[in-house]
Amino acid sequence: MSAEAERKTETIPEWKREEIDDLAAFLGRYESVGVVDITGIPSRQLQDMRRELHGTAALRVSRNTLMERALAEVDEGLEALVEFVEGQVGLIGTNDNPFGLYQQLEESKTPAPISAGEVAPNDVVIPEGDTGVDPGPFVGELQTVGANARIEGGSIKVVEDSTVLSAGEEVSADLANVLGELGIEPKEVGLDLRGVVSEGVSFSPEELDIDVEEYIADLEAASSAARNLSINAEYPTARTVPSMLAKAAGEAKSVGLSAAVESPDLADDLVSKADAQMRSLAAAIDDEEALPEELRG
Amino acid sequence: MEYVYAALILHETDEEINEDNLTGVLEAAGVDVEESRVKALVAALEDVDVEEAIETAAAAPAGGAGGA
Amino acid sequence: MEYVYAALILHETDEEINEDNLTGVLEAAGVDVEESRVKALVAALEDVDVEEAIETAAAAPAGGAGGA
Amino acid sequence: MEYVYAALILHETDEEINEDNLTGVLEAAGVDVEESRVKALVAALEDVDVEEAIETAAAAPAGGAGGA
Amino acid sequence: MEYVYAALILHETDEEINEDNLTGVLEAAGVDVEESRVKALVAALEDVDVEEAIETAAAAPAGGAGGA
Amino acid sequence: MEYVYAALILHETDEEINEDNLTGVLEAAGVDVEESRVKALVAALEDVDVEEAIETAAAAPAGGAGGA
Amino acid sequence: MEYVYAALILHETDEEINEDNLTGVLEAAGVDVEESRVKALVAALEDVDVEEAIETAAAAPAGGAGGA
Repeated sequence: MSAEAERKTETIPEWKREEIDDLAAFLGRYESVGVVDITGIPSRQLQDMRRELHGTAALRVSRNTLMERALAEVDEGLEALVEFVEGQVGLIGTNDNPFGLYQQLEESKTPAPISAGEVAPNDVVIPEGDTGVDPGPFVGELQTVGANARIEGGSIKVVEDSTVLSAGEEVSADLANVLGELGIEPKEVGLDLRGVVSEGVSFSPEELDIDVEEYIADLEAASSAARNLSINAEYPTARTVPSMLAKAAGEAKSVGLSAAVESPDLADDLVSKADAQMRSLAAAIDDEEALPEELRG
Repeated sequence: MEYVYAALILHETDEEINEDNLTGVLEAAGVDVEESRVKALVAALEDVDVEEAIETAAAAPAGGAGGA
Repeated sequence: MEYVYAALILHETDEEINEDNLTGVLEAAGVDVEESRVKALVAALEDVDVEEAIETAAAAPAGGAGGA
Repeated sequence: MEYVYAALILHETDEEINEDNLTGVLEAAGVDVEESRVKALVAALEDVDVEEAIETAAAAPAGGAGGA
Repeated sequence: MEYVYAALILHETDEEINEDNLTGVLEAAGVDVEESRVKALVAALEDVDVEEAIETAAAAPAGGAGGA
Repeated sequence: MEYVYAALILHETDEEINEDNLTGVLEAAGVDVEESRVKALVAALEDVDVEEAIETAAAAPAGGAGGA
Repeated sequence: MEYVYAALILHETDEEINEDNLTGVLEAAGVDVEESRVKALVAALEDVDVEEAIETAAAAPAGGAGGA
């Protein structure tokens, strides 16, 4: 008997049973359900976030074991989310589209300072520029943590963007000091979606992070491709036939002008062309005596 | 491109750009006319202002028209 | 243009661009498919390197080239 | 890119660009449809003016179709 | 311009651009053909590389380009 | 193009652009004049305001006519 | 201007651009020819590549003249 099955058969206290049922009912109310990381968010801030989500999504926090149970009990593929229940997490549900939820959560994230001993969630960069700090020992501190800094024009300057810590590395006390002094807040605090199941389909955060601009670029590329194919293969469509007509007309004009075809439709252009050629030839003549007054430079 | 040229001839002479007329012009030029292409062209032209399309071409720089 | 898009889907998925496949795709999109247009498209694409034709920039659109 | 072409077919035929319709078109083209991509496409296009994108592309000196 | 278009159709179909052929195409389009214009056209095209002239047009930003 | 040049010489000297005058100028230049082209040119210029056509040309970025 | 056009006609017909020929063309057009200007033009053109000068003009947007 597997450990999981074993757990299911054990007798559960009444309050746990009720909590699981409650969680399951919560999960059942939404088309899209996700697991969010709430690590390091103070409870008051969590309350604010709940309020901001009101109307679009709901957040429910409980013991991890109970959340796992509820996810496994509700059908609809939610068991795929069990693997994300680890650390400080909550369940989030929405009936709006999950892509919008992801975007909303990302936008609501706020920067926060990082303390010594914490693990950097992403690369920590000290940007190029004037620190505004007077010359002093701070330049040494900057150099110690790996920033390319020097004294210039009466203050300490960082000469180039300097990556002082890579994602996943631990922040040292020195670095925490330097970042604090510079006011750099490398953390993004907020609800961090780990995974979503929407109507039975699982999405990773990467899949939820859709770039609308990219889709527009794809639409444009696809419609260009179709235009090109239509015109190059000479298969007319309502969208491309005007271009094909213009192209054909342009070809006829080009042939007509280069052959100097005496057509009423080309007469204007032929006269213009002759005039332009005459002027061009006149411009190539150095001796003004050879030209009538109108054509003298 | 001969199908498009044929449509333009009909347009210039104020004849209707329909299957019969296109086929007639093309056959007179010795083209082995494909009915489906004629149909497709007529369908594509249904809501198109031919004159406007041509004028765009006329407005454009006259094809470099080189040659003597 | 939907006929051309249908051809491009088939091209992308390495399916043959023939009458049956085109008709299938178009019907799935709710198009009231005209056989002649399908035939014309297949004929037009017969001698064309689709990949190359896609990439070769065609003429810019004529002015008010609206149309559906 | 076949997902985008499918969306464009639906746009041309004035059908709604929704999951069912996209899936239908793609399956008809023999595509092994990924539901998550369909959902993402529908969500992404929700606020996009497809017609505008088409016109932008048409106005630009159509370079080769990039994209995936 | 119908005379030039007629010449271009003949060029596309590899038929000789002579008086008889031009007259045939134009008459099929319902044109009341002027013999002198046909003769003049044939004479004018005699020394011109039609293919090259067509390609010159293609090289220029056909259509779309703002007018003068 | 010599036929057009001849017409413009006549225009410059305020002589009538008719068949006789054109033929005269061209023959003086050793051209083996084709009557049909002369006729066609006279007809083509009938409704053209030569002066206006020239001014339009002059107004436009003058034919690349840069310095010598 | 008529002197320059006369030179262009001669160039076009592969006749030598000399005093006699120019005078002949101009007189045929009814011009009261000034010998000194003819001389000056012939001398000036001696160092000019007429073909090249003409092509410069042709390459530029042909006179903005619209109207089909």
